[in-house]
Amino acid sequence: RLSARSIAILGLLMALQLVLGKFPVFGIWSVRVDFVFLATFIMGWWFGPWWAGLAAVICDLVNTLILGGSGTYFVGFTISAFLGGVIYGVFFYRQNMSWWRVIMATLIIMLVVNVFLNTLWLTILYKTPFWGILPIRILKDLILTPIQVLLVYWLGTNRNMLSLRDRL
Amino acid sequence: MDITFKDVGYTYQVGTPFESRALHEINLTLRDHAFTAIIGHTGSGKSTLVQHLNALLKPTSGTVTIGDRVITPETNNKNLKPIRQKVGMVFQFPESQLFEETVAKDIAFGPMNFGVSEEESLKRAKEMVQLVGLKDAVLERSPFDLSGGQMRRVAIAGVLAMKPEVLILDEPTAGLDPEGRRDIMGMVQRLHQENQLTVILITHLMEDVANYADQVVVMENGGVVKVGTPREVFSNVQWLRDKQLGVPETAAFADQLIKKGFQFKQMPLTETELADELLPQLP
Amino acid sequence: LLGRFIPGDSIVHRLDPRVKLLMSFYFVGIIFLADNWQTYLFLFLFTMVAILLTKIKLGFFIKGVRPLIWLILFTVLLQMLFSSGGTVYWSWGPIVISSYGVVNGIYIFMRFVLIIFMSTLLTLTTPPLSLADAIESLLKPLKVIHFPVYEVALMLSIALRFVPTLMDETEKIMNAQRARGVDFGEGNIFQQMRAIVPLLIPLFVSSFNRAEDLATAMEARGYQGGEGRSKYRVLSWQLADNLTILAFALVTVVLVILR
Amino acid sequence: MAKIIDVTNLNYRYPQQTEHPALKDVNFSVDQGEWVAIIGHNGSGKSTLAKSIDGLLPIGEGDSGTIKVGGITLTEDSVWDIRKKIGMVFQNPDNQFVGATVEDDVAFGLENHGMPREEMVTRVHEALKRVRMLEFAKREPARLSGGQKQRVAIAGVIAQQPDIIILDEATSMLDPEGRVEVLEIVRKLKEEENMTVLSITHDIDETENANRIIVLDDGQLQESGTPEKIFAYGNRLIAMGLDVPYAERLRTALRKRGTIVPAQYLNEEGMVDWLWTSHLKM
Repeated sequence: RLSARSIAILGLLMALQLVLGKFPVFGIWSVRVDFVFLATFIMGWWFGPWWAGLAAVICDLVNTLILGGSGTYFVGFTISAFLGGVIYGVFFYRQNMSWWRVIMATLIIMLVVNVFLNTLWLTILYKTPFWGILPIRILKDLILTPIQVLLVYWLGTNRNMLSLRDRL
Repeated sequence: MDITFKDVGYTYQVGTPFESRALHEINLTLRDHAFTAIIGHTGSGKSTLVQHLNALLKPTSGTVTIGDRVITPETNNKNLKPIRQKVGMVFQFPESQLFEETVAKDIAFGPMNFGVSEEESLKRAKEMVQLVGLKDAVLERSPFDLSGGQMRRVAIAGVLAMKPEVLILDEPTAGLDPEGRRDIMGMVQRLHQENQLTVILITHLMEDVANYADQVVVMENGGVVKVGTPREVFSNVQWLRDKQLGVPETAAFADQLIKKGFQFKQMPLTETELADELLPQLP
Repeated sequence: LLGRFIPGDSIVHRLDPRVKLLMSFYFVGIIFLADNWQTYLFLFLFTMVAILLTKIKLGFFIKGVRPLIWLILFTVLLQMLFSSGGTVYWSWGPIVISSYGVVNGIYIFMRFVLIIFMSTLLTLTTPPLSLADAIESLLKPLKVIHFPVYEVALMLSIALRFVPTLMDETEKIMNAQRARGVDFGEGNIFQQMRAIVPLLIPLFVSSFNRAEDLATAMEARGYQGGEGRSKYRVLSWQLADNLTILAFALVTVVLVILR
Repeated sequence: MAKIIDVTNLNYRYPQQTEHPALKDVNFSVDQGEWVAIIGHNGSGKSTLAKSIDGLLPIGEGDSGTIKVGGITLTEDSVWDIRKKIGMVFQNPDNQFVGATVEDDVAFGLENHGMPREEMVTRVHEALKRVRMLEFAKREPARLSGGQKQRVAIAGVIAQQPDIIILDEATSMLDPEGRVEVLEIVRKLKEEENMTVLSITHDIDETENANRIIVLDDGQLQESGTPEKIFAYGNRLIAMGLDVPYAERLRTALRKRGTIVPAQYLNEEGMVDWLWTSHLKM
């Protein structure tokens, strides 16, 4: 069972995840970079795959159903969100931070979740041609991957973030 | 460096259903080397006003002149940075802006953003830590390991390290204990007197206004309703009460004495002034 | 403040949020049944009636399409250019514009628009909190498999409650760092990445501190887990909710007939 | 009178800071219906003391002492019963607001106790009326001022009908108006409900309402006495984490100028009267 403290921390991290989705602090070319993945990463790192996955699911629900984010609710994207949380949890919960872990986790999420699954969901939902948007997705993720790797590694080794984790 | 407001108006979220007017027809001059206090209720526009002083906000009408820079609604967002170096801003609860791994790096962050070398910035960090009354030993500690009052000082040091000419403080003592309040205000006064800093202070504490300021700006509903010396503004106790602004303790006390038949040549603002005036009226 | 809810007193506003939530899911399901112009026209009319009942201007619904407009145009274009069949109007190498392609393009467009309109209808007519309640209520059966429904619901409500607070905080920290010479969203990619460090760390630290305070306050007020808690907010299922379900059932039947 | 809070030989250390105890051998008690103010500079252990009375701190080795609330000794088993007797209001108005709206927040504590809904509805209504926040019942916290949020927190306390209310620097982040509103409500609660009040504060107005002031320094109880006795310390009050009351400041200023002033502390009214009568003698 989860303590009041863990519930509160997860709740606040979820709020932060939603807020980070609303502040696209920077973009390159036309690829918008937001920092939602960083909140998911922190939840996976601190609370493990199960809770991070669950929290990501709730955030997806809130984002599409309540905040009216992009388009409609579709269970496929919820599965994607769940997997994102789980993968970060599996790679970082009670593990030492290392470059290869960060690169592996980021690549798996990029390839499996973002490139393959999310394209598949679009195809199912809107009959968007799978092979038509795949190249665009791959291109976009090629740009994003190094940025995500750098940011995750940086956050995961930041002294202040480490001392927050120690307070858990 | 004088800062002048001419017919300044500011509206949040122009052109949306949430449009709301925060400032209107502000005409005001903040003189070089003055210590100005801005008072008014929560929501009277004080914070919006001061964000114009370092061009964090641009007026939606009128002009703000900061030294030799003129800011109009059309001013380009680029090249505003030099203004922010000259006009340092300490936000309310500034400790929430700390982020670096050590105090020294956090203080050096501001100057480095303005092109000061790392070496020079770290040297400034060392100076500033002393200036705000902390020990050298904190420099290598994480700012998050410090007490609330110490964090506040580090944050202020981070702004001072940019060597601004004007220092804006938005309720710098909020939430501190009396000793912490006294230390911070003492420090601000020293900076004003010894380092010739122009100080602009937003506060709810009328005592601080009476003790330190030489000009008071009273705001209400987004407009300036009165500008004057503390004595001019605080002399009319009834007016302050009507505006629910709070009356400095000395003025309130003197007001009670006046009703009992005491007479004062001018409205006393501190207990020492009051005591001096009372002396001849007592046996 | 949060979400896109537009207060109102229409029959749609008054429906139980659970019904609205379930039916908007269900609608995505039955749209798969549409495969000819009769079915699409029927669904279009049905959606328009639903929108009319909300008493909210159509413009708000059209705004919901905006964020997806590029995906829509791209998809529609691909459909039009690469599906062959029927009369060929124009061709150039593998690119063919055929009557089949044009019709398909229109169907895909309709599909997008209808799905977006229906989910927009949900967010426009239901306050965020009611939706949170609905999510909690619909998750309840999962308690059988020891799913932590209460905990998740509490997290959700805390998250919603703190979004505006953290938005303000983000704004405030950005301003404070701007005053210290940070330019957000300017310069090359590395400069932009560097600029977010002084924003993210304070946000995480403050969220953590807030959470600790909040947990203390929760415990001081007797929070000891989901067991034995009662609920202040209640949802009530009414006749109109049953009728809504009936209406969707009828739509399904009509669609099957029209196919 | 019955002791409603009784603390004996309390020692406490925070788990992370084992070398320095937060509380050392603290002994004190509060009577039913009494208002006790605890003062001390930041880091003196005031908040630790308040939280330990409500069982909100993790207990480790070397922590010792007994805390009795309403005759019940605080243990791991009794902590939830004790928390029912105590309502706490904390410093940061934002961080203790659990509910998504005002009424939800007031109901939060009641929900925790599994109270039937009908009863909750009446209690929430009554509590909001007491703090004059009824018209804000459906509001979200983001649209409230700090003072209003603290009033909602007090409504949450009232709804639970505890015997004791603990204010843990509850007014320190408020503007003057908010502070006045909050104090007014607490004062009424004490008068009308005979509620016991324990307030941790730096605020002179808050201590003026107290029957007794306790001074903590470095985790130890330094002093305990009526406000009149404590206020007479003059400038030493600053080091105790309290402002000097105005009348006391004036008394000091006059004494320095050679005026013969009354030997004991006078409140403002007393000071005006004394000045006036001396003035008449001239």
